[in-house]
Amino acid sequence: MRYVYLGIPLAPLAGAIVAGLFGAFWPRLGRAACHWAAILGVAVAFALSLVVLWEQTLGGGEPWNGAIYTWMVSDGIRFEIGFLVDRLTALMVTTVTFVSLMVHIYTIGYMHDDPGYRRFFAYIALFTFSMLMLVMSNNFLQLFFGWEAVGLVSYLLIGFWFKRETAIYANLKAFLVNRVGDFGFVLGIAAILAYFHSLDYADVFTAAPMARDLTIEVLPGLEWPVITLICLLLFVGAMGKSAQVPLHVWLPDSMEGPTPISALIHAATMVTAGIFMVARMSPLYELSETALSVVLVIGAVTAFATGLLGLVQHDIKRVIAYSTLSQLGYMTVALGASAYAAAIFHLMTHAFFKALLFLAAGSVIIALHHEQDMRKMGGLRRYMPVTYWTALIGSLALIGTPGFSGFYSKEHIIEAAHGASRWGAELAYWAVLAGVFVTALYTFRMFFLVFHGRERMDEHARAHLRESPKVVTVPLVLLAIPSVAVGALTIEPLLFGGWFGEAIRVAPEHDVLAGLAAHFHGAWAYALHAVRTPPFWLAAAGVLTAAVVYLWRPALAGLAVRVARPLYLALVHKYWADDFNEIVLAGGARRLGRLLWQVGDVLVIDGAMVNGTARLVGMVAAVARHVQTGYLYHYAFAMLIGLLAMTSWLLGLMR
Amino acid sequence: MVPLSHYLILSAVLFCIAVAGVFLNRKNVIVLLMAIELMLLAVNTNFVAFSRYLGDTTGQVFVFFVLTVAAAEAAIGLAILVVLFRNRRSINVDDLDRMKG
Amino acid sequence: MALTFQQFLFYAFAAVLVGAALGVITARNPVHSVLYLVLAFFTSAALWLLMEAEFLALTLVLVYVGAVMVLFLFVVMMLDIDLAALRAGFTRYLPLGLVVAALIVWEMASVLGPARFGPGRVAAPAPHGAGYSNTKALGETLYTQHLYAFEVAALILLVAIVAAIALTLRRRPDTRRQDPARQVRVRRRDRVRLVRMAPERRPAPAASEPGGRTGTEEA
Amino acid sequence: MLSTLSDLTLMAPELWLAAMACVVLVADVYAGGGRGTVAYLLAQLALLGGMWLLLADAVPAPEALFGGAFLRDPLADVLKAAVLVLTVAVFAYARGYLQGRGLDRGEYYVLGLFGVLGMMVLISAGNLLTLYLGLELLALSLYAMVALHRDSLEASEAAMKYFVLGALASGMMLYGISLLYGVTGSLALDVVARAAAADASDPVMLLALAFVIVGVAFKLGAVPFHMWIPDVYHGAPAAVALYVGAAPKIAGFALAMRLLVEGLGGLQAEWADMLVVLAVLSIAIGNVVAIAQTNIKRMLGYSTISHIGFLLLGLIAGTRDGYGAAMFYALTYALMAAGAFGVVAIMSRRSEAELLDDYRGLNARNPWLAFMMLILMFSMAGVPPTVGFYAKLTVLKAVIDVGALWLAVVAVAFSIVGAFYYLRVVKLMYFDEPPEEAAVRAGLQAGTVLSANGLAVLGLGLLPGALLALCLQVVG
Repeated sequence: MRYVYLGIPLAPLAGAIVAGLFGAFWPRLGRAACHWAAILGVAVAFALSLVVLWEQTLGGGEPWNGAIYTWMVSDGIRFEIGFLVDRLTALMVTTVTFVSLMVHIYTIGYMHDDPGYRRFFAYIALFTFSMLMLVMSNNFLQLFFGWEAVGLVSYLLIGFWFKRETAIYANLKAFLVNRVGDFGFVLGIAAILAYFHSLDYADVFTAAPMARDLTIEVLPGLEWPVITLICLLLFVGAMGKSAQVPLHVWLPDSMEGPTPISALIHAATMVTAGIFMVARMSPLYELSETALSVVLVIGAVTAFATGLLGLVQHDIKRVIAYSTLSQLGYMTVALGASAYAAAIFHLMTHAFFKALLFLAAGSVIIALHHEQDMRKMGGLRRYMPVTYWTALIGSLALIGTPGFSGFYSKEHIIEAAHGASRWGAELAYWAVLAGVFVTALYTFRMFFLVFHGRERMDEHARAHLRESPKVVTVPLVLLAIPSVAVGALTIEPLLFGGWFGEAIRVAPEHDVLAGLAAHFHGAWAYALHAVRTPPFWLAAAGVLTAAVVYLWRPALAGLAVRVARPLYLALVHKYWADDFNEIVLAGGARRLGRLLWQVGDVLVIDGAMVNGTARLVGMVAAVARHVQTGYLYHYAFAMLIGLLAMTSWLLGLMR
Repeated sequence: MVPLSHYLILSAVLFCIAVAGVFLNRKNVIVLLMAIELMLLAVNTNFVAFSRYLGDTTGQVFVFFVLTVAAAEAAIGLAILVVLFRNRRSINVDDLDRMKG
Repeated sequence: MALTFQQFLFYAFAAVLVGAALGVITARNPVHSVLYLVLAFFTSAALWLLMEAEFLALTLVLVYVGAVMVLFLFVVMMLDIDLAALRAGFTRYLPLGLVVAALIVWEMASVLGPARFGPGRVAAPAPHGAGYSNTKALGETLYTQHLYAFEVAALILLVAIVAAIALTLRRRPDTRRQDPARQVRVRRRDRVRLVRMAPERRPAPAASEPGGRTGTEEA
Repeated sequence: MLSTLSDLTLMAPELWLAAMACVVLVADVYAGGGRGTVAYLLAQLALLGGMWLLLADAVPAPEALFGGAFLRDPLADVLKAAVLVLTVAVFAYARGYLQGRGLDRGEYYVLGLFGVLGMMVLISAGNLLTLYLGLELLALSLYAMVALHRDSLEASEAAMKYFVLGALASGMMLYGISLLYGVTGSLALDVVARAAAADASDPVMLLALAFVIVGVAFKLGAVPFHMWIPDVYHGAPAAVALYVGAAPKIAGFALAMRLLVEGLGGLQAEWADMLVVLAVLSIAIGNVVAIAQTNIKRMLGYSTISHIGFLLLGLIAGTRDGYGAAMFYALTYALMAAGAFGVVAIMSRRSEAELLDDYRGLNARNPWLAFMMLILMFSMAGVPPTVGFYAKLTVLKAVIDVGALWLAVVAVAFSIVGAFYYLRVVKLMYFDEPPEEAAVRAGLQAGTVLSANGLAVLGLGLLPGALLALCLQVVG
């Protein structure tokens, strides 16, 4: 099996190398060869991950934890490349490779006319490799490698159209914001290394309960438990990668990248790395009530606040991006409520339906020749039936319509928040509950604006409207299937069967899902029961509101804006988060930087140290080179002096 | 009977004369080559003396090989000397200063 | 205490050896240096004989003095060195050099001196019997125990040959030399061409030249 | 003692190389036709064949032949394999240069093969006699190669200096060996090792040690026995500087291992004291004086000296980790040096490109070549993620582990100074205007080998674990 595991990340890597290196250095290699290489790599990885999934579930295989290669050993700490393959990994790997495969196929159609075709395939295959390394890791070093590698590819892809000013700005922003998160993440790993002397998950998890009572003085007079500190630092990393408030600002801007990327990286996989990481670290988080409360509150704020922002966007992709933020907030809430399984479950269902929504949006965008403004759409139902129906499925799944996959996962997050007893749970419950209404509202606002109502595009665009080609629609259909079905099929084992085994550890007193299990009598019954719960009515109210405001009485929208003007302004300006960052943080940092530069760099470092040292060394070098006189007898004499010095020293004459 | 220390000190003196020859000589490269031969002679004397007083022939075998190597070294050294002389018509040690610093 | 004959020989040869060595490095004329070196080798050979290393002593004289030193002499003569330019110029640094050299000698002598290797410390070996052959003793180990080293030494000599030829052999375009291969391969028709000719009829000698030469017969 | 002929299979690589060197010699006369193609191909065949014979039956445990004169152990196998691989690369780089100089004759390859043979004898030496003979076989080949360009004033001067100093050093070392023989009564390294361990304060032993260190330090090129390096690298043709700069460093490491570690391990405390001084001086002088250089070969010479200082640090540590680190350093440094000189040789094909200014704007003339040089310069400067960084790190760690923190601090300080001149090359290549526009062509063969070389430097930096583990295993 070891080779199967190894093959999963290496196959996309091989695809990336073939598509990238050969594509760059051997132009005769056709575009088709590039995309076949990349797709083949990912397809192999998908097939192998199915094997692993089968082996881990039906095959009854044991979790596998082992090193593949020892990178270095330092002070007895082994730095390794290794895999931890259990059910959590198997599930993640399958989800990632499946969505990635769909996106690869879709890309053939979407990027068809782009000059950077080969480069694009190389990047997304490389991304798949990095993501797989991240989720399969059995140690923090490799986790960090994958973490940074997906960040790097994301950075490259956001700025894929590097001639666009906005794309460059967006990828710079993503890069900077993620650095803030990474800083915390690195500190967290460093703290782990310092306290546990190992980077191996298994070692750390085994040692963690013993370290429960260790404290560290964070500030003078302020003692914190070490575990809490570690968990919080790691969570800062997760906040950056999974775009939690206040580090969420990069994700909407990342929509500057091509749509397949938005689907793959900024919705389905990479942004969920933070969620995955916290779930993987559940043995640590379970030891810190404080950290879980922080996670819970941050998630709740993100889930509600960013959902509202989706209401005022006009760019179709940005609506979905804010929706992604909101859904990531839901997952974080689940983590904070110790319902890790629910978080992973939602991660999986979300990956399917959100990728579906993005790709459907992409399909619309292609049909309208790269027009993303919803005010210039409308009535597309007639022209694009496949896109329409798949988008509808995606939307229904997103708002949690009973029976769809999103329903099962989201419902349980709400229930878990309700059932949790830690500080902040109350707030979280109300936030996610209100979020249901908001989600339904913005989702169907988008849906109605795009597919129903008046056709607002110009004549030229209308004349060219037609359904997208097969390479686009087939992935849509293939993604629609799990968007509908995967929830009902897998909820029982995933949430209530103890399916994850040792991969996710929940302390008995925190186990809210166990409490919910008593009320669960099968997926179908659960869907029927939903009619009697508030989320169903909230969602229905959301859809209805959207229908009224955006379909039947469009004038109401203007009225609402006028009535709630302060709220509208706050939303349009995204709570002034970007302005705050720009003026206070960036501006302040720039001023501070300039001051430090003036005094520190120019005066002290450049003036005295760097230039001064350089000049000094240069002078010493100019003098010292004259020792090498070129004369043989001087050389011989130097050797003799060396010999004399050594004999004198050794014989004790100089000691 | 001559004690071992006499031979050793003799060869030490010989060795140092040879080394001094290498760095005191500033004019003639050939003398450098000869000084090196002298140095090897000193070493050989050491070996022969030790061999004799240890009652072990290995030292003499070593001398045999040192002589072989020294002959080969002399051949190559003289060949380089000839090349050098052809290039600059001089074997003055002081003139070997194109490269320095 | 009286000198034994052996001791006398040692001191005598040692004195000559040191003197010759000093001569090698101080002589102005390189030819003299070579001759001093030959002297040093001869005296060393004598000292080695004192130590009953007969084979090596003979080798030193035959191979070293006979071949290597002659090579030196040959090169010195061949190079046509301007003796005027070779004024030994080490007076300026001589004191410093001598001090350093003397220090090293002193250090070496202090370690290797009688305190460690003196008469009382190292037992004098018994002289070998009349039937002892130094050559045989060396040969026995040389071709068995040291076979590997012997082969490596052979390679070293081969390198010396290759190097010396590569560095000094010059193929002058105008050099004339024999090529035995071509000489052997030669066929008769490459050298001799037989031409069949009709006999030439000469007109009868003029009567005005009586007793004149009859060229054809004599040619 | 040799019992059966089949024991000779242990030295099959050496026998093959010796035979092939003679074949090349003869073939060049009869089939060369004045051009080196036949000799070159045969020489590469010899090296690759030797490689195959070596790896075909690598020994798991030490085995000895000829009463311990020839020693084949895993350490020897790894070092020999490295020497062979590097020499294959060196010959490939050198070919184009030699052709451009009319030096493309058999002699370069024959002498090169004999040099390799010398290194292998040295690496496999089990007693002082074979150690000395291997050293001389290597040294004599090198002297001749340096002078191979007969019409060059610099080359003949460099050869003469190298020869005189080399002979002086080997004479000093030989004197030390004679004392070792006198004290222990044997030439076998294991006997010497026992004697050294038994009485570490014997003044004769210590005197011998001082003389022996001269030989080792000279071969490696540590200050103050380094004077030959800049002049030889500068004066020798690029193809020869390339040869001298690469594999013989591995031989130098082997010499240190056999003589100091295995032979005089009992005196480790004493020789480590000496090497501390040599290492600090080497790192300091090598890095500082390199800054003042304008000739790239000479600069690389000083760079070698500083790297040797680092290598010595590993030996100074005196632990298994330290020896492993030093070996790792020697192997990877030789790889970097081969690559860097390879670039110089490729650049110098049409006319000598010795000055740093000749490398201005190389990126515009051949981006790949410039990129390879960039990797190699970064590696020499010790910039992660190249292997040079890792090599320095392991050595420094070994030193710190034995409590010599100050030594590590000094070494790091000077290597920061040294980073300047490597980065200057990068700056010249990427940010300056090229002196001429003509593209530089590497050729298929040299280009491929150089790419492999550069990428190996990068790849080993990313995944150094296996090689390091191998080094630690074989020195243990």
